[in-house]
Amino acid sequence: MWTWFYRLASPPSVYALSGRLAPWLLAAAACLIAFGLVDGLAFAPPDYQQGDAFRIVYVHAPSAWLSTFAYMLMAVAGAIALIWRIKIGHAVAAAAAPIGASFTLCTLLSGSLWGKPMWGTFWAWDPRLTSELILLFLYFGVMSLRQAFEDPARGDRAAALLAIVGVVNIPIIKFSVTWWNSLHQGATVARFGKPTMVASMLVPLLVMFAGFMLFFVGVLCVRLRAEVLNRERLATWVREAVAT
Amino acid sequence: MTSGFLAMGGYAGYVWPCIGFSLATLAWNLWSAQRASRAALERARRSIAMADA
Amino acid sequence: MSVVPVPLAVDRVHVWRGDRHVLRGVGFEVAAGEALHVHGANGTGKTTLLRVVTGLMRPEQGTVSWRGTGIHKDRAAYLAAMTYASHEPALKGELTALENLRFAVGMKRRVTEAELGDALQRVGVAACADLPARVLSAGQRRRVALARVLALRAELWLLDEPFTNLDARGTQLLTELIEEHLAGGGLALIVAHQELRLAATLRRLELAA
Amino acid sequence: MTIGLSQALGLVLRRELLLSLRRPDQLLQPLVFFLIVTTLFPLSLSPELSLLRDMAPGVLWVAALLAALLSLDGLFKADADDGTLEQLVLSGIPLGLIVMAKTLAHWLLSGAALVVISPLVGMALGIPVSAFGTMMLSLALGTLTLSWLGAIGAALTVGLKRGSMLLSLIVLPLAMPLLIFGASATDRAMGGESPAGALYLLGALCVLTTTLAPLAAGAALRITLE
Repeated sequence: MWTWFYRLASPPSVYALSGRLAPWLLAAAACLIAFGLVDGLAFAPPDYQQGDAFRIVYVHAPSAWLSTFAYMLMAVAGAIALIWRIKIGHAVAAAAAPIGASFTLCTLLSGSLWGKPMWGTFWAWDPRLTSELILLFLYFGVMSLRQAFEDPARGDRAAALLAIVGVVNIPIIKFSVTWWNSLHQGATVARFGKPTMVASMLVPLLVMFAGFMLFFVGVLCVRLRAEVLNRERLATWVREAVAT
Repeated sequence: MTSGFLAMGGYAGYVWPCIGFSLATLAWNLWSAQRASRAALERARRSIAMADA
Repeated sequence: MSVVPVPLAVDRVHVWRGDRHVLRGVGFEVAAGEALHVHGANGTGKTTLLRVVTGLMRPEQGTVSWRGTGIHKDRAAYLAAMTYASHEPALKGELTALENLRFAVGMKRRVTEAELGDALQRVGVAACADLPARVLSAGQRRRVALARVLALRAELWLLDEPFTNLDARGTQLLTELIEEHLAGGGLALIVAHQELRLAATLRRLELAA
Repeated sequence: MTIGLSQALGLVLRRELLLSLRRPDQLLQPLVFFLIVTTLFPLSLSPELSLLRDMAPGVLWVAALLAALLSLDGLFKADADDGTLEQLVLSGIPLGLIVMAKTLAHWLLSGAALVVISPLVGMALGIPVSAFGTMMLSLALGTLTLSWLGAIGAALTVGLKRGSMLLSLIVLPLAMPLLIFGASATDRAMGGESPAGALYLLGALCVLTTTLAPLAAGAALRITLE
């Protein structure tokens, strides 16, 4: 059974596969996101409490979810590469990091914009935004550690280990920030949790989640090709792949 | 109808920039992934050329 | 008659450093009482090969085995049987020669003060046993490193440029120590750019550029 | 390796303590740094003790964290530079044990020292004597937890030229939970409330890092020593 998996995970087949998949994934993502945006912004009813400001959720929630999902994927891919020495894992981890970091930044921006009408300021150390900010620091740490080594193979392994340590700490950070927030601010700040979602609100959100997810995998495939090439430059299969 | 839609119930100043940021993030990801894969192809060709020389 | 596996066997080891294919399928065997002299120009991978044999570095391809089993499979057995003297003598400047020896040898096996004293005596640095390592000359530091190799009584010696900084008497002393070690059934893998004259079976391995 | 695990731990611990005690000037540096950083706050905020008292737990903890973190940078660097780290790794003593011994020795001489002089800083920042007990206990747990996290960071950045900045970038985000719990424990003790909750959480973090960090740092050393 394992040989099937090893053949799939071999760099040339991953390079070819991701090349074929990327355009379809990105096209599907574009349709879903277009539909989700139009439906969410124009047709879904406003929230009874926050009015139309609530529509920010259609971009904020999917990117917040992607920011954490990308880190998890990076840690798991790194762990697989470290433990079973499957080199492609490092390429996946190196490809996922910048995408995850960009969505973390997007979550921070859209989150603070969403909070402005409620808090009166862009940044009010809201527990979820603070955890997202720390997640951005974690991304930055992993990416700069990977670059810091001359030998790329060692940089990959060091970054993989740091990602694993980071992923163990993410729930701890989330818990401690929430605990810290409830300690000082108590319940005074209106928590903008998930407002009650009627069906017509929920559909565009799910569509946006699917769209963002497909987009993420699509971009990951494109970046993966670059990372695989960087790591396999001298392998024989690269000759034909590059010649076309 | 469109002016109401654009006004976003008075929150236009917050909703539209958010949409802008998100689309910018998507665009940046596409652009930088493309750039990275082009650069990788270039570097691969160069090191193969060097290996052959 | 079961064939007793050769103690040290290195089989088709490949190592890349970034783009450079540093070790291209290196393979050899070292039997008891034998020494292998690895030489070659700078940058041909002599030290890399040694680090692979010590197990500090894992090659992309190829295996290193000790008495038939991979060194990474039974790491404890291999580490107990080998000692590695790196290019720079591994001494802490703040500690005296004797203290350096006590910790370095004590980490691997139970050793008495007398044995440490004998080892320092044998390499001719007994006089500066209580001097901090930072005040010793390069030659004296090299001799303290040799004392560690001696006191560990390991079967396999992995020496990286052991003759550097040694004067004529020092070179003579080291040659004798290696010959005694081989006569006692030990093995040695010596990286050195100068010529070795040993009264024991000495094979050579040239690492091409 | 024919010597037992406990002897190995004892041997490496003795070696580290002996090495550090041979250079007492280096032991003073984190303490002086702690005092200097603490002095910056009254200068920048206000000399009024009543005002400083509100910020005191945060100031004390941030200064202690930075002092401990800076001294962690050299945890493996000195041994890596002179080649003794390789000998330690090749001695057959499990890497996790080597990390544990070195980190404990380092904590005893830096973290614990910070705890000992923390009353001095506490008084300077207007922390009531009644809170000193909790402050020192939380600092002890916090600096030990930080030492474990710092050991992972130091092991990951040991071979790098400009590794110390990267070490802080890697370790500080991971140290934020312990800062939260530590500072709030001290803050509560100052306010007369029971700091038990925060101390328990801090203790839990300490136990978690004590068990996991040696494994992670050992694996990191094997990677960077290649």
